[in-house]
Amino acid sequence: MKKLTIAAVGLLLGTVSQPALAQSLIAGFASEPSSVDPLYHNLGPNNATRKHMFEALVGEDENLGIVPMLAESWETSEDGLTWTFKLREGVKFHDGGDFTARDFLYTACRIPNVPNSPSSMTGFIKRADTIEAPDDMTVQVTTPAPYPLLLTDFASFGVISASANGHDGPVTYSKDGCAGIDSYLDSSAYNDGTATIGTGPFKFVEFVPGERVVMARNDGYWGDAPHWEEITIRPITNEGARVAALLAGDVDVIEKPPVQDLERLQSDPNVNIVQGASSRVIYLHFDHEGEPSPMIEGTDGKNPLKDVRVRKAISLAIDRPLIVDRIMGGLAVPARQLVPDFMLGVDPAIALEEPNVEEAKRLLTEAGYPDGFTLTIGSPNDRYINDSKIAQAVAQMLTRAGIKTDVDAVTASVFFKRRNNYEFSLYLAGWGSSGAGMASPLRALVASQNKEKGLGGTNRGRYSNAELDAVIEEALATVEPEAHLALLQKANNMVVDDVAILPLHFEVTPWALKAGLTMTPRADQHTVLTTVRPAN
Amino acid sequence: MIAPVLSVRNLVTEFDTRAGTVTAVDGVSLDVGPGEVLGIVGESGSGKTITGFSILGLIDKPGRIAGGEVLLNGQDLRTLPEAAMQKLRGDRIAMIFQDPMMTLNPVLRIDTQMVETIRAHRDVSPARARDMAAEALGLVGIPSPVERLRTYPHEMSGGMRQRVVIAIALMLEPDLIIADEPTTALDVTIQSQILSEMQRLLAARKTALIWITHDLTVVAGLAHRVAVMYAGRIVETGPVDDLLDRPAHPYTQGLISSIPSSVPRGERLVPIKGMTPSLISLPRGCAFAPRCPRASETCHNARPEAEDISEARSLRCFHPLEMAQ
Amino acid sequence: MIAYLIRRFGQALLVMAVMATIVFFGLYAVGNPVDLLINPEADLAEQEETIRRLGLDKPIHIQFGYFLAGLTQGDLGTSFVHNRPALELILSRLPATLELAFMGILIAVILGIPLGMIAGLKPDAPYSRFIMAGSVVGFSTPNFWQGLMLIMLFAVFLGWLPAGGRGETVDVLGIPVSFLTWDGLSHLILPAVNVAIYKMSLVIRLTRAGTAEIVHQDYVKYARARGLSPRRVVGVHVLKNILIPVVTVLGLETGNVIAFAVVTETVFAWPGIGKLLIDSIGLLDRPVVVAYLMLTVFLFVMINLVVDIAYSALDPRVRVKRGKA
Amino acid sequence: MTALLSLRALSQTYVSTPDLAERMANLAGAKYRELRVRAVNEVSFDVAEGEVVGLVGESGCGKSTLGRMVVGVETPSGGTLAWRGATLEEMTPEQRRQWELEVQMIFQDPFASLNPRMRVEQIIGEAPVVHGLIKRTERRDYVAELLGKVGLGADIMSRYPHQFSGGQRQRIGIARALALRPKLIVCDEAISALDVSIQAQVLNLFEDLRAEFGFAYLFISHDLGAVEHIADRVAIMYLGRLVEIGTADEVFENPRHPYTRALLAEAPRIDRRGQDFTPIEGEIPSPLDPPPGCAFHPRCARATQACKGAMPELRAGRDGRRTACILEHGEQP
Amino acid sequence: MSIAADTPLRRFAVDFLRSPTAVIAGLGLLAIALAAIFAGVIAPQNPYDLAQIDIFDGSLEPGSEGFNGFKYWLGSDEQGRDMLSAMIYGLRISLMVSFIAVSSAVAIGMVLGLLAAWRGGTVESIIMRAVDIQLSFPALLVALLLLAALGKGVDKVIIALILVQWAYFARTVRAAALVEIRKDYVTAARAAALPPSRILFGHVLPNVMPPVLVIATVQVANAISIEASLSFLGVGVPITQPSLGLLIANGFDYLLSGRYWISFYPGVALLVTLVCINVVADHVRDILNPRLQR
Repeated sequence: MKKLTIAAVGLLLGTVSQPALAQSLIAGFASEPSSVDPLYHNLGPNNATRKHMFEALVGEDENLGIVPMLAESWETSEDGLTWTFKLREGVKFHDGGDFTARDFLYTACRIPNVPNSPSSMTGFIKRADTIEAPDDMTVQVTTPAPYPLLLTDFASFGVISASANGHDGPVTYSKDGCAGIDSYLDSSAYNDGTATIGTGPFKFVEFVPGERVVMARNDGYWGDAPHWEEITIRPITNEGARVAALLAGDVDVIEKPPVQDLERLQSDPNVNIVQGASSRVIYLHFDHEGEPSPMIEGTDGKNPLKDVRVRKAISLAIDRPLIVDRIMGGLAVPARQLVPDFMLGVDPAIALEEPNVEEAKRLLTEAGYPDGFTLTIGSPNDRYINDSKIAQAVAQMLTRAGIKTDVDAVTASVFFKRRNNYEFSLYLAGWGSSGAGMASPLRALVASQNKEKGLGGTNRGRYSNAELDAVIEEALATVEPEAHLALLQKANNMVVDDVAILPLHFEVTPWALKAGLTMTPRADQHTVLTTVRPAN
Repeated sequence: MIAPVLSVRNLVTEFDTRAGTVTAVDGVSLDVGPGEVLGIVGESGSGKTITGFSILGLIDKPGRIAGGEVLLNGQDLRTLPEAAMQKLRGDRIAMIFQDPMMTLNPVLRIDTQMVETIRAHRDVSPARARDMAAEALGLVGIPSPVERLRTYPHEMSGGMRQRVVIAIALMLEPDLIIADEPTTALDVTIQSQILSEMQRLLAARKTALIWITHDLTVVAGLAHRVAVMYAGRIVETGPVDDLLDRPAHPYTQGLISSIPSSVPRGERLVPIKGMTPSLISLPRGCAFAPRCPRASETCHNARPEAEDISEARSLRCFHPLEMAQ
Repeated sequence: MIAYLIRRFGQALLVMAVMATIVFFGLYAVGNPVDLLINPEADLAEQEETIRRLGLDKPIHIQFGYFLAGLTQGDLGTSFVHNRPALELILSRLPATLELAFMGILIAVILGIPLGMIAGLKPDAPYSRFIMAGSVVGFSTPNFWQGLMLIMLFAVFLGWLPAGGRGETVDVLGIPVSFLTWDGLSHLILPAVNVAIYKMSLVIRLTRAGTAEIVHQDYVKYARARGLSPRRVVGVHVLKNILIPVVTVLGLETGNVIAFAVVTETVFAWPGIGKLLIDSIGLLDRPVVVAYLMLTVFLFVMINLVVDIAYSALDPRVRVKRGKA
Repeated sequence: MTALLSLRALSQTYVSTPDLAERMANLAGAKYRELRVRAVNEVSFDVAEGEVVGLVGESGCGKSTLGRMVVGVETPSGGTLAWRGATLEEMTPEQRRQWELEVQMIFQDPFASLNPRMRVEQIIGEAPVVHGLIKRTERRDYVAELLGKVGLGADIMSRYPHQFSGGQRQRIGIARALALRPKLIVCDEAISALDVSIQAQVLNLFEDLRAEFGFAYLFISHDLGAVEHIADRVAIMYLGRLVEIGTADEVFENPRHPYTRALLAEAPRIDRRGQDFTPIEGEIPSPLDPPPGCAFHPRCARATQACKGAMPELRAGRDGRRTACILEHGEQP
Repeated sequence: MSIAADTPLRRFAVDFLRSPTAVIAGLGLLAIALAAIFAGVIAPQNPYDLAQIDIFDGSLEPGSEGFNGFKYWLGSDEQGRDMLSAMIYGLRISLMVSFIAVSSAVAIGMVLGLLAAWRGGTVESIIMRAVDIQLSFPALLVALLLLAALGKGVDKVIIALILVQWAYFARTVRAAALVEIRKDYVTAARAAALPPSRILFGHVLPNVMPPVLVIATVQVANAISIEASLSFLGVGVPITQPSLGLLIANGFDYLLSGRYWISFYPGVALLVTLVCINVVADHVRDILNPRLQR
């Protein structure tokens, strides 16, 4: 143990004594941020890029647990309606300005008002009734009802500098628009760097769309100084090209190397693979409403998927470990619940199912389909890791159980359009849960569609179970952690028992780095280069 | 007798085709003296054009000159290396092609094509070469030659183009000009103009001219001597008046009597029967035998050799027509 | 010439109008971009809010009306995804694509024309057959497969050149170019070769066919008959005529390269407009797609114009038809 | 008796008007204008049954266009064309069909005039079957008979055109024309692409067929010798107009129009040796931009000021011959 | 007169057989076409029948035996599809798509091209403007947009290919027909007062066909290539009925992983097919080009 420490110290000294070596890092991203404006577009690559330059009030660790960030501590009132955040002292923006509560308020003001935002952050602040700053270092938030997911929401957007956005006076936040602020900067002001002023470990240098985002070390960072003097993010959308770029030495780290290459990359001495479980679940969603259902034939117009026995049969017919092994190259974790084990709301008592084709056939016969029926699975072919291949494997397995299955795999744009028009009887999609844990998929995927309550937004199988809805709504209004957890588990059990939705597996996110480098994988699949460092 | 400018002896040119070797020019011998105009007359496929190209050494694969001599002022061109031949072409021997539309390079201006020819053979400045070119154009009766130099071939009429080609041929004062059907594509009135220019210029320069044509009537008015070709061979040669008035070879006779103006109006023409043979499958004996009214057994089995039948005439025939005198 | 320009631009406007309309409505039919843009966790209210903000809640013909209104002011719309004017977005990517296209064409021409001429002049030589076999293969294999093989060979196995991306750029007249630095050039070579292989095969085939045909033209034989050196005959008389079809086809191909760069840019992660288009189609970013198409048509027309001008510089015969007044 | 064919002021004018773009360019100051080519300009003459009319002129004079109008391949833009006394406008469908079938054509290029993808039997026999002159079952015999008439064996019926020489092809083309039992055959340079020795054969064939069937020929040619040989009457065209027409004897022996004279003087003949060519000067003007007055005046040695002024009319002189030259007319009493 | 040459077809055959390269390519093409047509008989497995393939046999190397004894001569893909069978079936899809597309495009282009050449005037202007518009746009882009709008499917790929190719044929046919219509044999047919439809389809069409056929052959190769590119870009045929292009694109993911066979063999098959077609087309073009004949 002592030896190891010495080695570590030696390495540290070595790094310090040779600052010129390997101080810049180039990363190959699978997709490009549409802007470096942290509030413009709630999109994976944007949020990942944002994390280098802009920090949120509270942070999420690699397993999406909530940790202090710009707020050092926080507390909830007795009734669960008021949250008080104590801000960190001495935090400075890249332009040297002090970070105060005013900046958070300004951020909240701009969120609903980002010009032309294709997908805004509004959802993360709309539960807050008021946001106030009793003093420079305190933020106080009230909600109309108890809301346990506020921290997760506040972890989801970066705080921008009011001054850098051209606002110098005090800020008063109001839901209906902040008094005294007439206009907000367009995201182009961020793309050219004028307003790209955050508190994060890296400062903005340049953004060339389609080519690169370059950032430099923020020497005045309040936390641990980052290892790299300069980092560059290059979008390389093609998987093969991304791997090739790493092998050719053009980049130091790539995200999402194709799973089929991992075996070879792992045996390559010049490459180091890091992988981590993610919160993204790949699931099949049933058509719970259509009668007849659009892509089912041979049932005389009946929708067999409304019968829980058929749904159970389908679940039993699918050999999840085999898919993980053959299609995902081992890079996935078979799933029966909607979030992985390390997240909030999982019931450890629910075990993985043993595939059983005989039992599946029996259930089908019992449900009145001894000869099965014909079914087509809808799937995107460029959205999730091996999405259409998984769908094909499922089709193969269902065919063996007696349900003749075909696959209709199309490009994501077409797929989502058709899915949203309810054109599929059974479709494959993915869901990446936020730090909220089980609450995230529950309210989006299986709660009945309800625009007013903001529920069932992605429930395109139109599953509707009033009993379940009640439990979910209660959970979402329970701030007390244990009670919140119990309710989540209860809802979770109901979903599993009714086979409301059919989780297949959780993606495991791989990263490939140059030998000698390592990084911390994150469950939200974001590539945060701050965590890349020399391995020892 | 004055030494001939060009003397061809037993020239043989062959082509390799799918069906075997074809002898396009078969033992051709001819002489042209200075200032003399020799008309080579023959129908399509008779080998008259190939003879012209063979003299210049411009036979491309799959053809080759298989034998014979081509003596220009006594020097055998067939023994010359290609580089020397190249110097000679366009300088000592010039050629005029049949179709003035196709002869000049369509994408190059007249001056480019004239100047490059001069500078390929004479060490003169481009400006001097241009002057020479303009002078040559004036000589062949092209109005405002200096402006004409700047035009492209397609901007001229067919007659004008042929004049340009003639100017290029005459420009370097060659010993010999080979003209291959140069007026066939032209209208009668234009043909007449060109023929008149040629007569005028040649007489002044003592240049020898070989005029290749299918049209006996043109030869009648222009040539001093005539050689009649049939299936790759010269079947009869002689001075123009003598030969046309008293043809000895049945083929020559047939050609003459095929011309509508050769008989009075209302009288029937006496054509040659049958059709021109294919070079691929020539008869064993005299190539004309199958069409010949006078052919005998001998004609079908043996090839007649060229014989001098008088001081100025030679003939390949076993059964020549009686010549009055 | 003026009428010609008017005709050309009239046609361009027509194509642009037709294309823009079809694509505008076509992409509307494909799907709702909001489904892709919005974070899946957003609830229904938020989705509707975004739809409203992007103006997608209005009936399609009203949206089209806005688009047309914008068009009259030179506004092609704003990207849904990037929140930048679509035209500006495309123009920022255009230099990379143009650089790639022109580098590719340059390689194709510099290598293709000589190789094609060699193969055309000596069609039966072993090296000619080798060139032609190579061009058939280059012509036959799909672009993406070639790109892949290039990466495998030169970037992965040999490690000589980078596998993708654009290297260092230098601003020339405000336009970033990459061929001026070694880093930039090394990134450019593979994708440019990828673009070039197909074009080069095409150029070789065209040149060979042209050469084989042109060497049999009368004017080439005539040039030889004038005693011009083989170098001049091939280098001027043949080459200039070959350039006519080659320039025509290459002009069309330049447009195609810009379009086909989609594939090359995908394989090599080259940050050009092709990749932008694929991404934009994927994300249904309609303003960008429509603007891209309109710009491409415009580019096509401009390229065709340049080609036509080059064409008439090469082929004077074309000028007559155009110049009629 | 009525002439078989009679042409009155027959004209063919090709007009190309500026298109939209060119008209727009004109607004911007360009000068695109209407282009007008008067390929055939008010030509009038008759062809009687059994008569051979030779039509002579240099390239571009409009003689082929005239021929194409006579067979109905082109529609005249002016004047009248009458067949057996009925003009195109007056013709009943039956008369029209009669005209279409009774006028046939023989072409210059024996290579392009036969469809390379048809057998001889079909080339010759298609039209008579389509028009119901014979039954499909009779085709073989009919074609065999026609082949015999043009001096070819019936055994070639199943061959394709590429297997024949130029002379043989021309005979097949003649048989094709015969198949519709025509009354008038338009021969457009029908012998000029043939070898000299074959030309004579074909000329003889024309005469034999005429003797057998009583055809009339419109014999279009630039070859004065052939026309002199075969024609009863001769018409000379220059730049779209008829300049002289008369019997062959008259025209060849005593040409009146200066152009006719020049043509005759300059045509090479076998009996003219060592000829000193004295050509007329200049080239044929562009039909797009014909000279004012008599189109021939720029090249005419005898031209006067008056020639530039007005287009001379084709007027009958003595002995029924017509000449378009004011000098000729002036000489007359 | 050439020897033993009787009909134009026979003459063509004689000329064709003179080139060993072309004969080999022609035979190769024939073999490929037969394999594609009789895929159901030849292929050891029906790769479209999900009950026949087993994910247990996924990603096997060439020559491996599956767990029920099936021999995978060219290996299997990740779904356990026999690559050899998939290739044969993929070839069938590729050839079928391109053949149907090109023959439809030929039919459409031919009718419109003949119409334009014969009628002239406004009809010609309208048709040729449409052709210009179509041709002023790169084929791949048109197909890409169209497929983005229509979605996937063999039928849709065919529609896209027809759309990008008809104009090409219309232009070629019109140009060739204009040349033919000016020829004397057409004038003779008109002088003989044959009905226009008979002249157009009986006389002009057969003479316009040779250049069209050459282009059609090249366009078949082109269509295969475009289809492959479209599939590579993810908008081609559906994944459960992979064409050669889709197989390559699918294998592209595995190329760097050492499982080369998933992409390599379909790539070779595609290459061989396209080279054969192009070699045959080249040779046919040379035979039909009168200017190259000696």
